[in-house]
Amino acid sequence: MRYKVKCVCDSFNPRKCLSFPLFLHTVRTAEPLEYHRSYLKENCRHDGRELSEFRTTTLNIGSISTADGSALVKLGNTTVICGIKAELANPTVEAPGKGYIVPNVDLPPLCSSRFRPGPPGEQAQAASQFIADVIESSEVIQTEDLCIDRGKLCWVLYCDLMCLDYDGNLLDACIIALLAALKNTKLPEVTINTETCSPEVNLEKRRELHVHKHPVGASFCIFDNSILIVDPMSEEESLCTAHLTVVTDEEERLCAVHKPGGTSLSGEKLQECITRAATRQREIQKLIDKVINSVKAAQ
Amino acid sequence: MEVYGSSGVSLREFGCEQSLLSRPDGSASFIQGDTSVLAGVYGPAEVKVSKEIYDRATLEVLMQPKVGLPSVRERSQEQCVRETCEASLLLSLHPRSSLTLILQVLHDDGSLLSCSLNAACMALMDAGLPMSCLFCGVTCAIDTEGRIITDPTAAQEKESRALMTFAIDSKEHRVLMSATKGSFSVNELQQCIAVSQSASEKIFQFYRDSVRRRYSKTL
Amino acid sequence: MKDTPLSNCERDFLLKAIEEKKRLDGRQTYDYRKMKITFGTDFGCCFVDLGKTRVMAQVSSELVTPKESRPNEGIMFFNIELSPMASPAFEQGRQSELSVKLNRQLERCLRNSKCIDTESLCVVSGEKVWQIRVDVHMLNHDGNLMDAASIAAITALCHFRRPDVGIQGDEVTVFSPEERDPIPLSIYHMPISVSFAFFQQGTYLLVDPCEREERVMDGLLMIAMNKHREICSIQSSGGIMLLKEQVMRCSKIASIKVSEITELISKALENDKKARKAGERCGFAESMPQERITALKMDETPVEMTDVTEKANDIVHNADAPPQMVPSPVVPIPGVGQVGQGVQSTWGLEEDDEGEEEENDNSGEEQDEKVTRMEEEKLESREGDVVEISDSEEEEVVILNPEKVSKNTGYTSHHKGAAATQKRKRK
Amino acid sequence: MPTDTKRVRGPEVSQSPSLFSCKPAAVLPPHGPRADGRQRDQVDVRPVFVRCGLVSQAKGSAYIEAGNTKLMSCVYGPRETERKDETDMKCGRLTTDMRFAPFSCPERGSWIQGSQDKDLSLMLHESLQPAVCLHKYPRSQIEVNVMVLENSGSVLAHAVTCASLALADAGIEMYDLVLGCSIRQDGSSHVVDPTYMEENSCGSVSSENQGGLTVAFLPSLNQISGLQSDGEMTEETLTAGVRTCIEGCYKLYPVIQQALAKAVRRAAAPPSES
Amino acid sequence: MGNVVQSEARGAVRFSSVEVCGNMAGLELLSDQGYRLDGRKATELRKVQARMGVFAQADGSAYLEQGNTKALAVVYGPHEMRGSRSRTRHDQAVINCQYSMATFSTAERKRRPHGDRKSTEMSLHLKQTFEAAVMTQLYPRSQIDIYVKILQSDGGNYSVCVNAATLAVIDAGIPMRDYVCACTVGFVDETPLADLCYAEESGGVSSLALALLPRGGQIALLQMDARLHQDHLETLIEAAMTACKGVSKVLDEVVRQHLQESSVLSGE
Repeated sequence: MRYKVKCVCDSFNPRKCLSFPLFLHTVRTAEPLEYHRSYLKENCRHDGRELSEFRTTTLNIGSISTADGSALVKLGNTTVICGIKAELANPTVEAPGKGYIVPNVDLPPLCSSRFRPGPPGEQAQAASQFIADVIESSEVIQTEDLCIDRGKLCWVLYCDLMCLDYDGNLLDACIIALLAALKNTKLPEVTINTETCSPEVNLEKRRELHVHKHPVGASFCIFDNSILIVDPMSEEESLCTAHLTVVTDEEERLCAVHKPGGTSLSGEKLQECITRAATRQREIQKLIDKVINSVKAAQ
Repeated sequence: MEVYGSSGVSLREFGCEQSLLSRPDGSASFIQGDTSVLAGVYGPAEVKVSKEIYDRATLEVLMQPKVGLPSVRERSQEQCVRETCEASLLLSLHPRSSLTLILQVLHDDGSLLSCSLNAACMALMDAGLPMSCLFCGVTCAIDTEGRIITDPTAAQEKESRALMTFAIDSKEHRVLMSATKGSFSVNELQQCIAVSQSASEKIFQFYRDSVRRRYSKTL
Repeated sequence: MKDTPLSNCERDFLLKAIEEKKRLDGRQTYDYRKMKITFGTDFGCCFVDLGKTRVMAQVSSELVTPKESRPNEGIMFFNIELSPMASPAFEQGRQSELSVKLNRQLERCLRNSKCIDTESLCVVSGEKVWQIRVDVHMLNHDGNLMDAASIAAITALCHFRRPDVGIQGDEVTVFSPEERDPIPLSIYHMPISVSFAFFQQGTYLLVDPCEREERVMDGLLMIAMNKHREICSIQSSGGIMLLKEQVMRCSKIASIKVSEITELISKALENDKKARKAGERCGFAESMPQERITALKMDETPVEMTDVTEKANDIVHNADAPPQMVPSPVVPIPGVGQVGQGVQSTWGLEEDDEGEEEENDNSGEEQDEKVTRMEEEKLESREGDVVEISDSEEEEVVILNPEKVSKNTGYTSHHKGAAATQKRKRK
Repeated sequence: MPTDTKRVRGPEVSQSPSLFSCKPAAVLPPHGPRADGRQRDQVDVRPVFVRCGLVSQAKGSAYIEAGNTKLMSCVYGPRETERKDETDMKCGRLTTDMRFAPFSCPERGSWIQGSQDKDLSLMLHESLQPAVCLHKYPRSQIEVNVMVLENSGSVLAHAVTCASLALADAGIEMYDLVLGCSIRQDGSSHVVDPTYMEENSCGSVSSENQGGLTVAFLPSLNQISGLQSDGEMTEETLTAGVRTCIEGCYKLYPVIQQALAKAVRRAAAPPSES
Repeated sequence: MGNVVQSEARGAVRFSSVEVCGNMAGLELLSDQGYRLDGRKATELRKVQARMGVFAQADGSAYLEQGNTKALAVVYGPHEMRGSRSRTRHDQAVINCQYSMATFSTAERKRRPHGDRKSTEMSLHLKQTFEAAVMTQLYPRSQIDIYVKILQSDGGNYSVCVNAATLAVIDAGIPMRDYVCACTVGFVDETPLADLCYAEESGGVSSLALALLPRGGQIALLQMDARLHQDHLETLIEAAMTACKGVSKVLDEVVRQHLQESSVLSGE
């Protein structure tokens, strides 16, 4: 760390500065872009990470006992909690053999000063839609599995994702939280009473949800139209010129390549991102499996 | 995967009419087969204090579905179109002002997002806003047999295994925006990008032709 | 965005012109602007151009449960959307006075006059009826939105075909257009709204005001009528005071205008029907004017595919292969795992709610559990590259167990002990 | 047709599976030890885990966990007031927002804030306001957000504690910390710091003295800043209840102090690296 | 206590019967003898009872009953502009109206007392009516608030609101060009019916609401629903104007009586 700070000093000529910490702070608030650039020039980032390095990812599952499945994910400072509640509903006429998955991402004013109270803003809405798309594209859960009685009764999985601390890279954290929470979800047993035609639920007897695929995302930022960095923090996100999120599953199939505009990217650069995303997928799947198994072992 | 049906890899007939509305500063309707989107642009104009950005113009994109109110899906498409436009527009030339782009879906018969992008670009051109490059949208579908279909219709979209929409810039033909649905392999992705790049040539040629036609009498 | 304000001299000029019985576009007092009715590809999609004012209406249908008070009637829903495209003054998603006024007037004009047979929309009484939804989008606002909207809405309703349904037992099947021909709605009559603008406290009157004229008018009178000379709704608005004679005169003008417009609509509908029957292509591609200099069309074009595969393969092969080794995650206690290294997060590893896991499992081996957990901790601290050692977790965690504070001080500052302690107590 | 267009929509209606449960819900016994092993009629609060400064983006934050009740609070500000027209020149403004995560209760809640949330926000505001030196922050506003991650009873009491801790962590000048404690009176006996089950079940048959009481207390000033009670209680019971709550707050006090001291020590410590 | 319960019960019964009447098809609204459902003649108004100055803290207030429809109107102002100053008019006062219905005013409990399309429209119409009647040019750059609440609804809500608000505006001492009187009229069997009640309104009668400045015969607002042949329009408007003039007499009496009472009280 000390060495990296030195690099910055050289480019800024610190001798003219009175006090070193004050100098750094001023540069960061007055010229945030220059501040970041000076680090990127040295192939590192202001928090000491490499360009293609993720922050520490911590996963905690089953922490909310009122939810049917839950997970808390920390990606550096970014914290996302996912709670899954299952409810019963009638399937639609168009898809009588399918259940529902309803994911929603919320960015409450609690998680950062940039979000205001009230209905979800554009970022939260876009994130909700992205998560919904990932669920559909990756087939992480097949909605057929949620059917209880064809045309009559099915499960609705309300996947409520809430950000508790916003420090960039919301989408990656959301996908991990969702996946871990789904793997943690246990649905109660339902039988249809043949006489009254009404469902009976045995809350004690629960079975696990079948998770078909393990999609994991990796988000990138493009700085100055050329430099790719992985897992951006919120400061980096607001300064960069483009965002990219690649979601892959365990078979190295792509479930989403989401780039909502920004500066252009060549196919070659995109390939680099996909490679990094594949590595990340293995890393996270291993983490989730290990944590899930640790809970099972403890029981 | 190497075999392509001749019918799949083509763009449906497409067309565009500019300046068709009197109120907006720029307007265009873009038609791809039966899919049609109307776009209107207002600005640069006064901006709300809460949305003001000190060093560039604020761009707002609104997408109006044909039936019902805009939902989360429209919001995510708005985001895609907005950030694509932001990348190509020279917004820093109009600091502290607002640009509004409204997209009205007139008919959806597949490839809606790419049609919206094309309509947006034509409307921005009609409004005479300074841009660093043009952009166009191309949608590719991969059917169950792994064949690539460009500019799919709604029926083809429904039967496809994966759907990708790319925005390509006119300068370097690189990917400005990417939105995908369904799962696909890396190779398929790269192929679709390459196809979109070559299809974008046709659309850019069309842009050039229509501008040439439009100003043929003034030149 | 605000609308451009109207300057005083512009206002005076307009009023002066009206006094002299002149209009900006050369029309006479009672003239309508040029009206054009076109249809989209879908059934129930209609565009109306009234001069430069442009409006689109789209009708859609959905099966819903009926209202309890009217179990065997279908539901009509109207929504006029003042899209910001039509005018910079319109804001999205806001219920402005204008939008309430237009929406209510359209509802009154089409729903209260019972122009559609809602009982024929019933599928299963009390359970399933058709809900007909009419969305009217304003695309360009150049005055007289109400008339354009009412014409577009009623034409779209006439043009619309709903899917056929079959009832077998208690199962309802909706047939696609390929299986069975869709059915038109049964429409009793066609109410059409005609607007009159009043100027100078009602002294002057204009039919079909354009946007400029609307800005300087004192008030508006909207009369909706059908061709049988039945008045379907009257609404005055703006703070004007009318005399009875003026109302009567307007109603007479309206009846003439309505019969003209009705004829135009019927002709447009007939033309469209003929074109569809003949199998001609209809829709936007056809409606685009070819002769205009601003329009251009291109035929279906193939896309070059020659080197696509090679290009893609090149990119994929030239990319670096991903490393096969991934770092192994650390699981300090059941239910919590960590991977990667990097900056210190403000949420330390230990702070939160791992207590639950332990409470959920009632294995009853608290003693052993505690021992294992302690071991794991030791393990953790040996793996120096993963754990942040800078902060000792013991220091960070505070626990209160009021019962045990005095007796069992050994635990008090250790969170992880809490659950175990508690459970022991329970036992 | 008012529909929520800003969220992914599910089916129009769905029901919680617990409505169809084949076994009736367990009824808590009105006598004997409580379900979690605590003592009845004694100031037996749940073990509390507290920590400050978790949220990197907030000026001050706190997390509290009492049994299964989990709450988080963040403080932003002081910053310029948004609503200029109501600006008080001399005094700052405190805004509170308390929300329940949709998965926090046994029945799934809606994203849209209900009247309960607004009610609790207001009570939280009233409990905190007397403790904050608002005159030190003229023309500015301080925002307190509380998120209930899991509701297992006594939410308001813990929200008060958590929010005051977050305010302290944010360095907002206060006269004193505010601590919250609640009891549930059930006939002649009462339970301190009730769980969700205890809050929502009615054990004894008699309708007299049934109610809940939450007290917000400034421990070093020995003053009560907020008191909220519902149900029907006699005067003596209520006074006794308030006394019990105060006692409960004092039990909490050292823990909160300790947590705060730790946070301050960490913040004040010289940076280890530079 | 028992008494209260009883009267409530009676109220409920009455409401439900009204509901039934409304839904009955082909109900005879006008008997052969020329009597209506509630025994009135075709041109007869319902009984109007009114009181002015019912609230002490408001600048003007009035309570008005027209048959079973009961409304309360309160006026504040003219005062300085509140809220957004951009609406200020430099040459006249701005009138701000809010119409609401008590949740208990209808047979089915009302969920939203105000804010839906219908009540927003009603507020707009009230605003428009009073903009025409109040001499707003006397109070430039100021605002007049008129709040009207329907306590019990039995047809003719708009008319009752206008009449109540007129009294409240007069009570506030704000100059008007004339009384604004409103009345709802219907058309059955070639006969115009004055002052419709709920059963008649919902029974499929084409109804017309009209607000009149009686002295000059000027129409401040005209609104009509349902189908009516053009030839009958004149008769109907004529009937409405007559009815409005009838209302204006009642209102005039109320105002005079109120003045007398208050002058007695103040000892003049």
